[in-house]
Amino acid sequence: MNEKAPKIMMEVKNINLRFGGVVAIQGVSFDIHEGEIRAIIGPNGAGKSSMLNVINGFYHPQEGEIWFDGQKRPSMEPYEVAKTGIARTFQNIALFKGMTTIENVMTGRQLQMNKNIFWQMLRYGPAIEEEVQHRKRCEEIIDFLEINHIRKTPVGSLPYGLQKRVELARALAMEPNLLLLDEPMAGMNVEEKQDMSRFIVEVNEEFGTTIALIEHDMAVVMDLADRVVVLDYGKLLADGTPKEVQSNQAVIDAYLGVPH
Amino acid sequence: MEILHMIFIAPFLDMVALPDLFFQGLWDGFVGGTLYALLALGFVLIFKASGVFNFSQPILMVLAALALVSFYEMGINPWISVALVLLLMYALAYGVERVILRNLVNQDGNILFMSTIGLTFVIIGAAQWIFGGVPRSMIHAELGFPVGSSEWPMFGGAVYFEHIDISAVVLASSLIAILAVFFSKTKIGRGLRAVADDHQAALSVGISLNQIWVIVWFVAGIVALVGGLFWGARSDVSFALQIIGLKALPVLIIGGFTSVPGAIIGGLIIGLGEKIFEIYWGPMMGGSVEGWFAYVIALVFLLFKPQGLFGEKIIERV
Amino acid sequence: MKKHIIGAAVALGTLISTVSMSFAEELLVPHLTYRVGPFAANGTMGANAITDYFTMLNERDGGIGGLKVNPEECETGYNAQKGVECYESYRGKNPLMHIPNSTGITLQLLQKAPEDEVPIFTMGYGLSAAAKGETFPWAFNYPASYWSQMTSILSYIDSETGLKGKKIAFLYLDGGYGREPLPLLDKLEPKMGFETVRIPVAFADSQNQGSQWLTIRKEKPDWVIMWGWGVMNITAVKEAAKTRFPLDRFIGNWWSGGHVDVEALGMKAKGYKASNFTPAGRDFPVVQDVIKHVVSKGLTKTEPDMPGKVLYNRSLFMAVVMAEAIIEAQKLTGKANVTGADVRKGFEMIKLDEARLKELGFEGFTPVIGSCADHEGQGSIFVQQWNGKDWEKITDFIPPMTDIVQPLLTEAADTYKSDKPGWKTQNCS
Amino acid sequence: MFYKETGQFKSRYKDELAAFPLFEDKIGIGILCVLTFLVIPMFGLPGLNYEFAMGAIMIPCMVFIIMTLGLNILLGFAGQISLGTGAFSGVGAYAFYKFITIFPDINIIIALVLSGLVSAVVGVIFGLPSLKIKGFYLIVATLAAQFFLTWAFIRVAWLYNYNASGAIEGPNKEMFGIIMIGPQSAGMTRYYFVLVTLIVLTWLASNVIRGRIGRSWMMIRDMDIAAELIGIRPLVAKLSAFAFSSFYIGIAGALMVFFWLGAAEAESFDINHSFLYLFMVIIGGLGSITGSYMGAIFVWVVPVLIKEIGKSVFGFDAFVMENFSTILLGAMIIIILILEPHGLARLWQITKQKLRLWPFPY
Repeated sequence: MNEKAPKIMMEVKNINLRFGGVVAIQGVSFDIHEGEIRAIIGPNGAGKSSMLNVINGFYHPQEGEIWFDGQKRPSMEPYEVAKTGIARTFQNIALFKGMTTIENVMTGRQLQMNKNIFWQMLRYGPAIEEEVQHRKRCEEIIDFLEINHIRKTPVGSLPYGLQKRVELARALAMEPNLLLLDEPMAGMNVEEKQDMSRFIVEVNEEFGTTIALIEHDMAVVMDLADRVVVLDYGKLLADGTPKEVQSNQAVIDAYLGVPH
Repeated sequence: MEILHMIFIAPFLDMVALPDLFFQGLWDGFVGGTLYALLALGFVLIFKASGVFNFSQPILMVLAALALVSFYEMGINPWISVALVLLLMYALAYGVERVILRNLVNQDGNILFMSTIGLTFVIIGAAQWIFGGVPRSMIHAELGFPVGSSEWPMFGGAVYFEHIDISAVVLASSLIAILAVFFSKTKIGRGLRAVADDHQAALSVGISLNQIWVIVWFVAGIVALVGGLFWGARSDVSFALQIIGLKALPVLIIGGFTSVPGAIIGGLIIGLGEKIFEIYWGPMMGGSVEGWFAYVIALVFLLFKPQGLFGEKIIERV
Repeated sequence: MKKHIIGAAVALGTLISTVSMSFAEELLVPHLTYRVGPFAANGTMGANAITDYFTMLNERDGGIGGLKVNPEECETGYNAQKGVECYESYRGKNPLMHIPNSTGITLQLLQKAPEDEVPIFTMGYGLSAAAKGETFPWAFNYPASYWSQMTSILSYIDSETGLKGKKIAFLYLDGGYGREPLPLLDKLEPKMGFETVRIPVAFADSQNQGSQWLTIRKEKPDWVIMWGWGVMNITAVKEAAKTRFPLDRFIGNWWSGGHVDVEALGMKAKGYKASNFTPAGRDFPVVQDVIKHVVSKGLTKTEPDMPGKVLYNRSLFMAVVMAEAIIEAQKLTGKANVTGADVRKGFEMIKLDEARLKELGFEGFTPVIGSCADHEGQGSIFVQQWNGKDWEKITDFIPPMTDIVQPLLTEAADTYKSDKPGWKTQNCS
Repeated sequence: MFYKETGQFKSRYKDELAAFPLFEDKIGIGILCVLTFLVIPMFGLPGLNYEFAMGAIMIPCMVFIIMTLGLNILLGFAGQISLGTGAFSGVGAYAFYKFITIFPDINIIIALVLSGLVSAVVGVIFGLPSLKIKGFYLIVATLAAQFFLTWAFIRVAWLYNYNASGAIEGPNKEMFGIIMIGPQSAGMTRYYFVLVTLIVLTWLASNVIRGRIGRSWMMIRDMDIAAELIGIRPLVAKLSAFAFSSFYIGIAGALMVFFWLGAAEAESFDINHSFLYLFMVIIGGLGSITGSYMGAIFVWVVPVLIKEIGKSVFGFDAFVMENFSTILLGAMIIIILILEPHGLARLWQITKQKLRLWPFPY
């Protein structure tokens, strides 16, 4: 970590999110520093995924503010948020099942492509050059994540671990400033987890991408994360370095299931 | 100015000038609306229990009516014919479950929907082959339903009530009530609702998914029979009834897709609305607006209130 | 797998051989039928009658001029697009004429026929303007066009209640057929001083006419004239009874006056009227011949009680006009194996007067006299009324208002060809 | 070993992104071109009367392929279901009719493109609800289009120039000195025009599908939420699919009436046609261009063959064969959806796989 005071990339302030009468998130605030790996943990139903959805613009909280790059962000639709350089993966894999690996990764480049329908129809000149240029970038990412061998396989038929990796590739193809990973290692065996951890660290270090991740495996979180946020029943329980959080009594209670 | 008058004033003047006609229109629309509501309920049942948007509901109605008449024409006692049609509907429900639903479980909604279009065509071909395509008269009189009509003088004119229409309203409303109770109060009904929410939960109620599907399709078959009986009595039994039955779709959109009261209210809105619109506004547009009125109203709902009057707001998860 | 391939090959082989076999010497008279679809009941009866008549000729007389007639059917389901497909499928097979059996299909074939030199015969339907032989050399609508029929009906109304100042509801099937008389009504309204309310019934709504009849109740017309077909007719009569409209003021055209349209209603339909030019009944010698040579021999799908019904007799009449055209063509060319172009001339020479009709066993049907310029024959109609059990003829033949209709037909024919560069006409003077 | 991918290496991405990267495919396309441009116009189809083969098989098949391509873009690629295809094709046909009658000197190709655009606009209007709703809710919106538009085709007499017949009829019209449409046009002229249109439209569609816009449709189809989180605007993606699809369908409608039927009234665009086109897409294969070809040909040709064979070999009458075809089509839909949702196109792929391994079974 740099000695200088870290630059705050994103800050959520006092977020409240309700669905009808159900309260999903209640007064949660935390920040994400540029270049760090930030973990969000908590028991099932703690509101972790909802939090990512709020950051994504998929849910609109009833109260609270989101600050991004030093500015207060207006209420945005998901596609607008994507344009600001936020990418994510999903807890239940959300790949485009009818498409191959390379096509899925190419979808991550959509925002950077802009040739209009007439060039697209002709697929000639600028359109094909654009296509080739982005294709190159995608092939690099595919090489980086070591999924060459499945480039042309429809993703629907891939094993779970590989699908997760393709999803990461797709998110990376967006070349995001902030990458949100929702349980990137859920359901993986030890070997796959190791691979995935390696990729996450490499992405963070090589590309300098800021990462926020939700994870259940404590060992992984403690190894990877620079700082950890703990949520429980939609409320902020703790925030700090892995060590601090680990020794926090409230966190221990929550995980052991002590009644509130 | 002229045109504004035609649209906003003249029709109402007409209504006031001939109140008996207006009431006749309301009554006719009400009868139609009740039957739409019943059919819409058939859709709702299947949709709730199996997530299938059952496009074949209207053709089931045609099949039931056609089979009923044909059995009778073979010289079978009318009530035994009814029993035979119910048997046929059960067999069909069983077959649909076996051949289609079981094999398409967990498939995308579009796929399921399209498979019911396929089913529709199989039924059209088979029914036409076996029973013939000739329009036939319904056998409601033979089944003991009252024929004839009553006249209620009012406002210097009269409103005519066909007795078969009165029977239709009574029977259809009772069936709607029974289904509503069945749905909310009985074990099977609760099972059905559980299926809609969660397939696992349904299993814990102790009913297999497959059984539930057979039951709902059979219930939809009964609905089809009642609908077919009265539509057949109002007009005649032929394949054109399919288009009438299809109007249950816009009814669903208006009422909200999963709601029983929605289906009822939606049915009445469409039934009354299209009659009044056709009588008072139809002529200035060249007539025959009944064919699309229901759909255009549904379109407006889709644009501004897509969950319908009573539907639940959908919360999406990722 | 192999089995399937062989099977397919065999099937294809048979197909090829049957297609190439059709060059045998016979008179190919295709007619488009609709044994399926919403109008199947009527279509089946008509298809059977045409086939029966030619089968009867083949059985009784050995065909026409020594050649067997092949009345081949092509199924359309009353669908215009399928009709065009059927038409296309007879190309190169030397069909002597085309019988579209649907106004919608006729309208689409009218342009094709002159190029292919095959006459189109539409008895009692089709485009009214086709009556003008100079503009439409290849189309015939004997014995009268829809427009002629409409004026006959109007003069009947005039004789009953007077026409001036009356309000007439025109209830019609919303298709090429039902809309056909609308331009005529536009012209006649001011000319004859009556008012019409036009009420269309969509195909899909044929059986659901509640609203239409409420509109009629609202408008309170003096008469209702109906251009209906199939199940629309019976529904309309039923609804009329329901709304207490006096049935003797409700008059259908000749396609709304079949037995199927009222039989099921029985006494409820008593009083309903319709125009007709082909009387019902089994006593006509020709009907007896068909029963004797075809129906009782089991050479047909016709059920024994069908002959004698209005629509059955109508299609028999259709067939006899077709046969006459072929006979005239044979006389003209002196050979038996005529072509479509010959038969076209045959149609123009048709002379089915009362004597000839009697000879053929059709006494009491509307005479059909054709000419180069007149392709409709300007035949008369009579009005029949349902007495609860059967149709009763209640008038003599009522001729059309020739002086009014003919100029309008000429005008319509001119309009038709005006936007069709290169349209082929003929000179009859 | 007839068909092999191995050994054909691409050294440039551009080559790999070509429409037919494989040499064998190129040969196949070449053969098809020779067949359709030379052999069939000269000899017709084997065993069939020449006129029949051209007028009742070839031209309609090609028109329906364009129609199927259009619907497949919407349903197969963008996942938006529509039962209004028939009506949208009608919009194209009526628009074309108005263009060539209002501007008698207009070039046919321009009129065709314009009518496609009119259809696209109407498609977008009725596609608007797709922004708020999904899946089968959209069925009702498209049914509204279907019923309302076919009603308008009858009621708005301006559309058919107040014709007595209520039908739109193709007048004789020339392009570059050749009569292209109307009763006096030669079947051969119309055949080549439709063929070239088909090839151009197929090429354009395959380009769009493989590019940015095509991917955005598939993203919406496969997982709309994820697509949105990647930056796809649902508004743009869905409506562009509606527009593009309706553009094709509109052109197909105009071709259907003026290059095949010669005239048409509203019933040529009724809901049964919408079903027919839907069946072509499903049977051919959702989301496949090859499938669109196969589906359209299959659904059009098989009933014709069945009818001919049924009549001539077994002596069944039209009633039986018609019903049999209906049942068969319906059953095909169900079977295909259960066994192979990607239709004939996938079967063809499997066959190609087999050919690749042939003569070795594994």
